[in-house]
Amino acid sequence: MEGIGYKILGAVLTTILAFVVGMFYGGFSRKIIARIQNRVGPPVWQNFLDVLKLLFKKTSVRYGLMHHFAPLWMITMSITTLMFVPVLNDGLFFSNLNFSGDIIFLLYIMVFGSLGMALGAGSTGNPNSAIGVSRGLTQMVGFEIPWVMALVALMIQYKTTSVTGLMEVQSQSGTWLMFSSPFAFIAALLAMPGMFRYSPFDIVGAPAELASGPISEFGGKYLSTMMTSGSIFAFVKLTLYVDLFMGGASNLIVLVLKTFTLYMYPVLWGAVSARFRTEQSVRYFWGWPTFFGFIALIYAAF
Amino acid sequence: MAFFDLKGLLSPVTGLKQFGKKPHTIMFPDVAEHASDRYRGLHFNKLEDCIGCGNCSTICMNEAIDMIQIAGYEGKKGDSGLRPRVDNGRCCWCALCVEVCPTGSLNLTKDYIFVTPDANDFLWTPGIDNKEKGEENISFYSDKETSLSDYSRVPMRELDGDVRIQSFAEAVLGYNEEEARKEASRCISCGLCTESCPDHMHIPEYINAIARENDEDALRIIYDNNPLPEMCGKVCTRRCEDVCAMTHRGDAIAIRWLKRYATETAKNAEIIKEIVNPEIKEANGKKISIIGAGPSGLTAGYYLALRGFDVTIYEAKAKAGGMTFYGIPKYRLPAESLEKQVGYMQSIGVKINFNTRVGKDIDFKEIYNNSDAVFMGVGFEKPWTLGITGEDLNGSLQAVTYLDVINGGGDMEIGDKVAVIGGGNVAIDAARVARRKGADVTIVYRRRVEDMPADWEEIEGAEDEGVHIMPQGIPIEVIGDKNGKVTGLKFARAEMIPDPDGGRPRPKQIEGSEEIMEVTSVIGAIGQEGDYSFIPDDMKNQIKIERGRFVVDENKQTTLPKLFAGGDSANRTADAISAIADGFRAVKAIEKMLMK
Amino acid sequence: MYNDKESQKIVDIIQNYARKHSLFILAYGTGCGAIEIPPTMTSRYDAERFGIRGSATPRQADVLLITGYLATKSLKRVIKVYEQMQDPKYVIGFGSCTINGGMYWDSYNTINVLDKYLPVDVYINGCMPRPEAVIAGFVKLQKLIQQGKADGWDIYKKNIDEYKANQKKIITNWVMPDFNF
Amino acid sequence: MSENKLNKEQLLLDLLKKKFILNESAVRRAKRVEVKVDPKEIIPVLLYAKENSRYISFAHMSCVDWIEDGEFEVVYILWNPEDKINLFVKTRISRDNGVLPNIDFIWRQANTYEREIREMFGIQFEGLVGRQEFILEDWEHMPPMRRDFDTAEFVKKTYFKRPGREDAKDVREFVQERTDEELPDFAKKYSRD
Amino acid sequence: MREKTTTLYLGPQHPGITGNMMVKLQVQGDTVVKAETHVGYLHRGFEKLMERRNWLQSFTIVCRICVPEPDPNEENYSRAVEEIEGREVPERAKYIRVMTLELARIATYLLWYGGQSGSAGLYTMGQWSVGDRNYILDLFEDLTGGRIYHMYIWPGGVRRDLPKGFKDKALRTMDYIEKRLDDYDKLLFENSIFQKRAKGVGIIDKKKAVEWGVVGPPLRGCGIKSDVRIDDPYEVYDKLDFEVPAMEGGDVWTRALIRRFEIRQSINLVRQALDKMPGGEYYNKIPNPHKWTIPAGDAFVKTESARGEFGYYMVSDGGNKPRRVHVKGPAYVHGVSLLENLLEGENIADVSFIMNSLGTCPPEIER
Repeated sequence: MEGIGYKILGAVLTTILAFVVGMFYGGFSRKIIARIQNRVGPPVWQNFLDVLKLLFKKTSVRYGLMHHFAPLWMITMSITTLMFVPVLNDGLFFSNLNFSGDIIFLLYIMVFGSLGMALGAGSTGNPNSAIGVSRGLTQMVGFEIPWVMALVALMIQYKTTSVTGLMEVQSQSGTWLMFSSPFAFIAALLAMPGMFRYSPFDIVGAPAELASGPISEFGGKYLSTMMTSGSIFAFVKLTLYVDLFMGGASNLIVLVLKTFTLYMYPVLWGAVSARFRTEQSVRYFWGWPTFFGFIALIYAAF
Repeated sequence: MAFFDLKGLLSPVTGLKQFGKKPHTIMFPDVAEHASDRYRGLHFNKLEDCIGCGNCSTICMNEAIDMIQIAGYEGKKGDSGLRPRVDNGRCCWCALCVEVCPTGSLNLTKDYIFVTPDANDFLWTPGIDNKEKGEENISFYSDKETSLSDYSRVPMRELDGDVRIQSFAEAVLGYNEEEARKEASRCISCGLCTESCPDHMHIPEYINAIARENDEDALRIIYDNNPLPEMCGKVCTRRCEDVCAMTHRGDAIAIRWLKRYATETAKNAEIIKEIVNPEIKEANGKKISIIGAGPSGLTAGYYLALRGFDVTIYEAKAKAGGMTFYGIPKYRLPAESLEKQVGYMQSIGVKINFNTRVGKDIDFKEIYNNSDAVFMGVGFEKPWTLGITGEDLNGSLQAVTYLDVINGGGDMEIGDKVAVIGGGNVAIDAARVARRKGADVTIVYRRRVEDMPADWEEIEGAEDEGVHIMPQGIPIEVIGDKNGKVTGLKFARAEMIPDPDGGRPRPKQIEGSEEIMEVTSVIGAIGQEGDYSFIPDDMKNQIKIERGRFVVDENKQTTLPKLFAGGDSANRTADAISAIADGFRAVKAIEKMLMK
Repeated sequence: MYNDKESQKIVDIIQNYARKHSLFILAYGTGCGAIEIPPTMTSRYDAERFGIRGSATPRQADVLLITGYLATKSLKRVIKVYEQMQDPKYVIGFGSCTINGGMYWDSYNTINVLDKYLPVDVYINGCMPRPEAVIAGFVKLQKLIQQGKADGWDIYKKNIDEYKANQKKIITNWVMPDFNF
Repeated sequence: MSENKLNKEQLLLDLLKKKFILNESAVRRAKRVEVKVDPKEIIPVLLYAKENSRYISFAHMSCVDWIEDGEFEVVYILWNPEDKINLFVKTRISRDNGVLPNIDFIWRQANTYEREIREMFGIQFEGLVGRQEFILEDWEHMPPMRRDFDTAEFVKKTYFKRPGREDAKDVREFVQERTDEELPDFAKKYSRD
Repeated sequence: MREKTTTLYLGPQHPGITGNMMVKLQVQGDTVVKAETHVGYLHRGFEKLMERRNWLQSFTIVCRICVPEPDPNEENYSRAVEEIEGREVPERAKYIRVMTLELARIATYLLWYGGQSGSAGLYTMGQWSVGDRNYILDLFEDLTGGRIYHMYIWPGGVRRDLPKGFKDKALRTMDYIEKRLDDYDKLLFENSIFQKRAKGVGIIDKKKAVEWGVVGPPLRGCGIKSDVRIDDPYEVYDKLDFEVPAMEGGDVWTRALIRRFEIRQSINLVRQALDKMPGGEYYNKIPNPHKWTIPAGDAFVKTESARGEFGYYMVSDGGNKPRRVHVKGPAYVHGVSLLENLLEGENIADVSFIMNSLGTCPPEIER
């Protein structure tokens, strides 16, 4: 009994942590981009205010069940994903629900949120959303390939299919996987901006073409939920990268340092690069990242 | 495309170094708003300088500026008393209103933040609603140089001084068409001048007509309330020009010369009649008598005739025009000009009995009893004397008498050295006439030159012609020889003492400064008064006369209901245009009285 | 939960605080004023300091900027966009044109008085209002939101008949639904 | 000196004169030649100018409403980038039922101009394709650029005006009231507006 | 096999549209098969309004025709009036006008940097360049009293003389902008992704350019050396030293390169104009605006704006109001039929990219 209560408390705390950290990361990134753009930028807690405000907004649009369901789906998927990603190396509190084989599960579930969004967006009937969804799915196919290849390479190399397994490998050997299997890391790293949908891979919701793309018709609570889910998911992705390639984190400070450093990479690259068209981004992902994925696979196999 | 474009990947990344730079963001509203020294922000109006001409309101294509009445600004001559109110729901900050403001009272300031949830707040009055810090914030203004108003008058061509004194030819040549159009186009048509014109002529309209190249309409507008416009165009005292909006920064519009231009386009009485083509009402059988064919009498006669009255004017002299004929020298107002205008009046049915002196040739009572109304425009004929010793000497004469003789075609011996005493237009006229007769003329005036009541143009003209002006000279005695002929003028120098009541400074004789000027004639020109001996005594009792003038109400009606009076003998301003105004007003009153 | 006034007040304060500091403006340049929006949003004036950011679709936007005159053809779209926005929503009128017609007061194709067709919360005067004035307008709007006075959206609903009558006077060919909320 | 300078211009004019019936023609100033032709001559003149005289650039096309004459004047302005000369081809058609030939097969962008002129003046172009509505929407009144369309009157009828400005005074009238000046009616057109 | 066609309305409320207009797209997948431009959302009837306003009042309204770059309108209006009336302009005023026009060109190009890169998703560029554009606007404010609507160039000259210290400030600003342009180059022009986006997109070939009447940078981007400043020099452009770039290519990238060259050239021209500016009068005063009439006649004047040739056809009937002022902006030829033609077969992602590169600005299409 106590164990389960402990777990539930841990899960709640993890979610809150992910939410807060994710939100602050968003705020910091806005601030940093603002500085690069020669301006002051919003306060770092701006994202909280945005979410809070959107929560208070009234909603008067109805597009049917999927429209309601999509944001909920997304946040559920984000939290679920979070549950399977160990936040700290060996903290009981934040290890949550991981099991052997969870990498494969994660690969699967991480796409799931996007699918939910796709369904929701499709139900709104807005052509912008529809085009955005099709772009998003195309692009996903793009970055999933090197990403999956990188993970498969890891799994083959270290003969484990669980995140904790890989973390153990790192803590035992004392080297981070980014050094011990560099090609997989490079492939995953090159695919990462696509996952975050920052420039140059922001064609999905490119305002200059598609208004906001899939989320065009989502406002108020929906958008608020989506933003919450987005920041949790960002935290999840960063933590996963840290877990997989950077040896995880033994405490929260190290975690924040590592994830934030990692986070700066898509943010900064996004600040100074233009946007790829869909086919260009797919071509990009199937170029160098996939090449490194192959190398990683070969490296792992032999 | 390069296989791997490293430069293309890394070059943009150098942009990240901007992170280390301080943002150039202006932290408004933590720091105050910025505006340049020439910024076109909200309006500010210096209410005291504003004359309410409404030019800003007119130039505004958005109709953003209303002229409204504001408590505390009642309006006076040359100030309508209205002030601009801006509707910022219309304003486009083009600042044309500033560029055309003739006084420079309207400006734009550096303030530009005007945010409110209530749209009705945008109706506001500059100078009142931003009284506190409006003036120090003025940023966009228009000075004389940048202003779109044209402040310099088209110069009037004149004969040179030494040519002028050869003859009595008209000294001022008048505008030609091009000059007139140019001058007329300076006018901003505010119409403030009409208020100070005693006759309230339609000045902006006729100037506009001239500017639009329609001289006939201009003449028609002028004849609407002035039947002697050519005379006015030449010799009017033109108070309109004193209050012209342009005077605040430059020369007034030459309203007088423009009127002159418009009237001179009609060469003779027939043409005037053809152009003006007035509507003459059917005869109504009422009989009006007018005493004196001066400006007021002629005006009354003309407009009464147009209104269908049977009008007879009794004139003591041989020519019509009164003082304007006999008092004003011919180089200012040629006889033909007046004859043309009088001829036109006669052609529409005004009867003038010349050489008929009321009281002598015809009895006043007879006229009074036979008429439905009588208008007296008898003027001031009797000159004031200087009141100094030696005035009765041979060679000491009065300017009015002198001018009367000369204008009547006669001549008078004045010798070759003349002193004219006085500083009014009559004095200058007499001096310039004497100059034309070959005399060396000196004007002796008690006060300074700038105190002279005469027109500055006249004074300048006199100086050009070689008339000497001796200001601050008080005549003491006319000195004669044993034959009773004038040989000199004894006068003293004066110093100016400020008036304790705030009036203009008064001259005070300096003891022991007496001098004697050798002259052959002394012409006094210090004023005239009326001669009402033609009125029988029993009637005179019923007519109220104060300080030598008939007392009249605003309808120019004397204390006798049937008797009206105007001109010099009824108003204190004593100039031609006031006389015309009196005549015009009397006409309206007579019509009202008789045509009930 | 607790339906007493005190807790409602606290909710209101939090709610208004969040609304005040997070204003998503709809990227819709309806008139010349749109030219001063980029400088306002970019580095020199940086409106994002106030939590103001652009939003691409009306569904997510809080503030509709009517940046100047509205041609009748635009009016139709603006009304549609306004009605697509979610409550609470605010309208800021830019420049003289929205107040009383501005310099296009006699144009056959522009409306003159905006608040006959849409409720306006704040007017910013200028032609065009410069970025400082725009920011001042936003600050004013924030103040109104905090005081709970920026209730144009509510007024619009209450007086919907009047607004619709005015709108239909201009838009003769009314092909959209009367209102969609 | 200017005689020599206008050589090219005169040359063009002579060429056109030889070839077509010109109602009126002149070299207005340097770089500017003007010809007036009948509507039916428009296409031949323009084609000739484009094909034979290298007036390859279509600079502008405009329409002026001469309501006094009951006519529209349509101006085609061509530009020769080699000689640097503007050729104005003007033609006049009746205001009531004037029809002009469509020239967008000569210059493609003329299509835009013609659509605008069709909408704003109500001139029909033979064979012009493109949506009837170009700028206006649901316009049921007279084409607005015609001189007899009174936009101020239309605005008064259609749109609102913010109240509160009724107390405005006209300076001239205000002073007139104060002085009892009576302005005759015929003079009022000279009052400032 | 025919793919399903979707109708996509780009605008009028759309962040990617330059200004307030609408492009109705028929798309198959991401490809545009048919485009139709709808304008009129900004129609104010300027030309009608000018018939109701006198010659001076009309001057204040013309700058509103093109919001990003109002000065060529003022220049055109003034020059048309001067041509009909025969009014002389003082030499100094001509130099000031040229300087103003070139400053406006710089400001417009800086805005274009923002628009072009913004439509390619590179927002930092826009933040920089639009932010830096304010320094040019500050100059305008010092010079004219207005940031956006200057209402400065008017018939007979310019409205005010240069303020004290303007020359120094202008030169300092020019130095600053020039330095910043190097940063822009690194971020935008050397950016491989931007190059990938821009190259081979929205191609106009030489023949098409002539046939459709393309003007300005897009025309020069097709390899045709054409610039009103050289072809039909106005003001004092014939006394200044500059060259017209022309590059083969005709795609978005070439147009961008042309603009990149021209903004530097404009900086140079501003320096030249400031340097060579003579003293003396700056304004040949017009008469009282209420009574200002202009003899009957007509004129067609052209000015090279940042986006191409701006033409004014003006007719006077001898009265105090213009009979007709017909404005033709560069977007008039670019933004309607050419755009429709150009968008066919392009990717949706490139629609606003191409619009920006053509400099489409709806207010001057419908006015």
